Amino acid sequence: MADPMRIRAQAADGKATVRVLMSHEMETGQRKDAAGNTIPAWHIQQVSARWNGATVMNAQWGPAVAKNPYLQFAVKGAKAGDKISITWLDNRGDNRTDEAVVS
Amino acid sequence: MQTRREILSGSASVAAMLAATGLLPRLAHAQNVPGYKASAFESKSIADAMAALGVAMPSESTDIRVTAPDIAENGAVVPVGAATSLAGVKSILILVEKNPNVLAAMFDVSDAVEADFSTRVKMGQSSNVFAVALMGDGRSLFAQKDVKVTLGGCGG
Amino acid sequence: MKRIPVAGLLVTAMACALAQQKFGADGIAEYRKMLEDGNPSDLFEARGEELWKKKRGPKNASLEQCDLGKGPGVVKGAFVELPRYFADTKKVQDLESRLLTCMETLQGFDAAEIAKTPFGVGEQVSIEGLVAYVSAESRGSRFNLPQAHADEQKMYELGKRAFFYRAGPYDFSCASCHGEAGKRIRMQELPKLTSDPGDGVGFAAWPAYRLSSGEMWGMQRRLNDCYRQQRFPFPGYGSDVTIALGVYMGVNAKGAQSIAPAIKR
Amino acid sequence: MRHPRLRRALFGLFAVLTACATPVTPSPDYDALMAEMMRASFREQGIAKMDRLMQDASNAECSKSEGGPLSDARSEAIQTANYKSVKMPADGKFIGDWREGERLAQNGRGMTWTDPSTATTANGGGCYNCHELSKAEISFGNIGPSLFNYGKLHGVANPEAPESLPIVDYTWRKIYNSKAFNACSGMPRFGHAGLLSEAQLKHLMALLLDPNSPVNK
Repeated sequence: MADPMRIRAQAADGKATVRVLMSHEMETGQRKDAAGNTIPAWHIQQVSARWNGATVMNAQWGPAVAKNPYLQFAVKGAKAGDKISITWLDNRGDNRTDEAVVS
Repeated sequence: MQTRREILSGSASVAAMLAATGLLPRLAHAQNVPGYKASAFESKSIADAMAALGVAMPSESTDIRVTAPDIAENGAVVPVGAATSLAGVKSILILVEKNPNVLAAMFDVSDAVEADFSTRVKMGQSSNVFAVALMGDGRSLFAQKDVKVTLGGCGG
Repeated sequence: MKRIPVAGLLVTAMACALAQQKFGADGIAEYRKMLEDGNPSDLFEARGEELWKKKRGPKNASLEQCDLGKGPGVVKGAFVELPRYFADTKKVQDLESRLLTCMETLQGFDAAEIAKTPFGVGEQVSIEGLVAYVSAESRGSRFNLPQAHADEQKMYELGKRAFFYRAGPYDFSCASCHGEAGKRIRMQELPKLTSDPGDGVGFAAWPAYRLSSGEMWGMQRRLNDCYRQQRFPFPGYGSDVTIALGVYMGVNAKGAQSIAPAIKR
Repeated sequence: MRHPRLRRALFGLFAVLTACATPVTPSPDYDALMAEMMRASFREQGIAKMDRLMQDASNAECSKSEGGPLSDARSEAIQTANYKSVKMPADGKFIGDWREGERLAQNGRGMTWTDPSTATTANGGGCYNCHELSKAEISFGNIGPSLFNYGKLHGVANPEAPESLPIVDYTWRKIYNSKAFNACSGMPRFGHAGLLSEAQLKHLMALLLDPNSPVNK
């Protein structure tokens, strides 16, 4: 199973800035291995964010997002103590959900 | 006594058998997430990507902001941000013109989040990076920035 | 607001770019600044902490009783005193070679087998996490390698010789790139390692997350790739030459503040 | 004390006396320890064989001096030996294609244990790693001096002309064997070490000396 994400969510000026690091290879499908065979694409395709359980953002990613992806966005009105959870799904059917409390 | 290699090849054939009978819980091969806009992400040009998303070619606008470094020390990781303060944004896109597939990321915006996203993309070579905002009224607007990818290290 | 055909985009962008762009070192500094927040080494630290505390290996034990030089189980501050002499192994050891000792004695792993394993494979992946975790527990501390033991002094002297040892088809030594201040390969600054290069520079900036490969590199892997680019033969993992260089660079960096695990090109 | 010989003798005596007076802690034989450490620490991998650890006079003496200068006599001897090793081009022509030269200057590959072959065709010159050359390439190193306008600054209008011969001759030798002019030069000996072929060296010559090369624009 994939490693946990690192999520930081900090409230200031009426919003919470969320910074997420995900552990993922993000293999492009453009590279070849030592034997010359194409390494199949393996990457996160969908990322969603929930604020206290309600979905507030949906993203779709191609393989051009860098390995061990970083994402930053801001949730309007979120305050200290609120819960932000992030879910990703990849093209191998793997997925991961982690949660952080806004500080 | 079984060697490690025999055990491995044994388990591999078991896996192959399970796969053949459809008993593997998870497919080993790639399969798109439901709803994934594969044709947009496979587009080779900005025009193709816009067509695949069914939106108009974007117009340049000072209301859109794209943030990226002038020089990327390493094309494997290039920080890129896309934002707008305009109301009525549906989606924010990040595109790299000279990548094999131009569309890197697409963020659907709700009222609860700012139309302001930062991530990091791979760039195969120096290229324009585009931030595109798809508006609720059907307009699409862009800002662009040229990013030079340098060769670093010893090249060995 | 004007509508621009796709072909025109490039031309306008180039014209703007030429007028505004920061070339050279300024541009690189800007790029690095943008990456400071959100160093993926966080992911490796978390994985390493879990590996440190998890019961693993043939003996199903954790590493929590591992002695990194400040007593069994003491992780805080241990990294900035390595490499150092260990009485139980009668050897000067760096972080990676000491971790191998603990993985063998406490967990029952075969240290020699792990040392032979290629980087990025099997238990070497565990070590990527462990070096991130252990070094992070000394983040902000200053290097202060012990030099009281005769073997520590001997390793310093040998490390110095190894540092200046020129050979191979390119006639390179470590000093070819790291003997003078203010030098670069391409745009990459090269810290001078014969004296303290300063806080968070050189020895004080490893282990580090490598953007090129998306992996965590400890000093063993850093030195291995230095020797590759020096066009030398292959240095063994945890071999004396790598430890001696660690002692030489570490003692020279006395007082430098560690920022490890850092982020590097 | 005016007599150096006497001073040396007394110092020697003093050293013997102190050695006898204090418990003997022999200083380690670092030369032997170093040789053993290098032998035991490395192994061959791919094209990188153990004989790469062997040192010639330049490498041995410049390692020992730890970046400091050698004596004039030793510098002279090493430079002379390296100067003699230089082979001039068989056909007497020095200038190849600067475009090929630029490609070689950009290419920093070759001779590592991850490279498949030691053939010169597998190697670059890696010039930009250490030198500025053309203005178009902003990613260049500074371990070596800037070579921008190298030919122009040396007044080379036509590298094939007889009046250009002194600088052409020097440049060829410098690239072929940098230790011919500086015993402890940090630059690889591209011809002497078999890193680049005669044809490749000519391309680098063109990059530096051809008036049409971006280096001289």
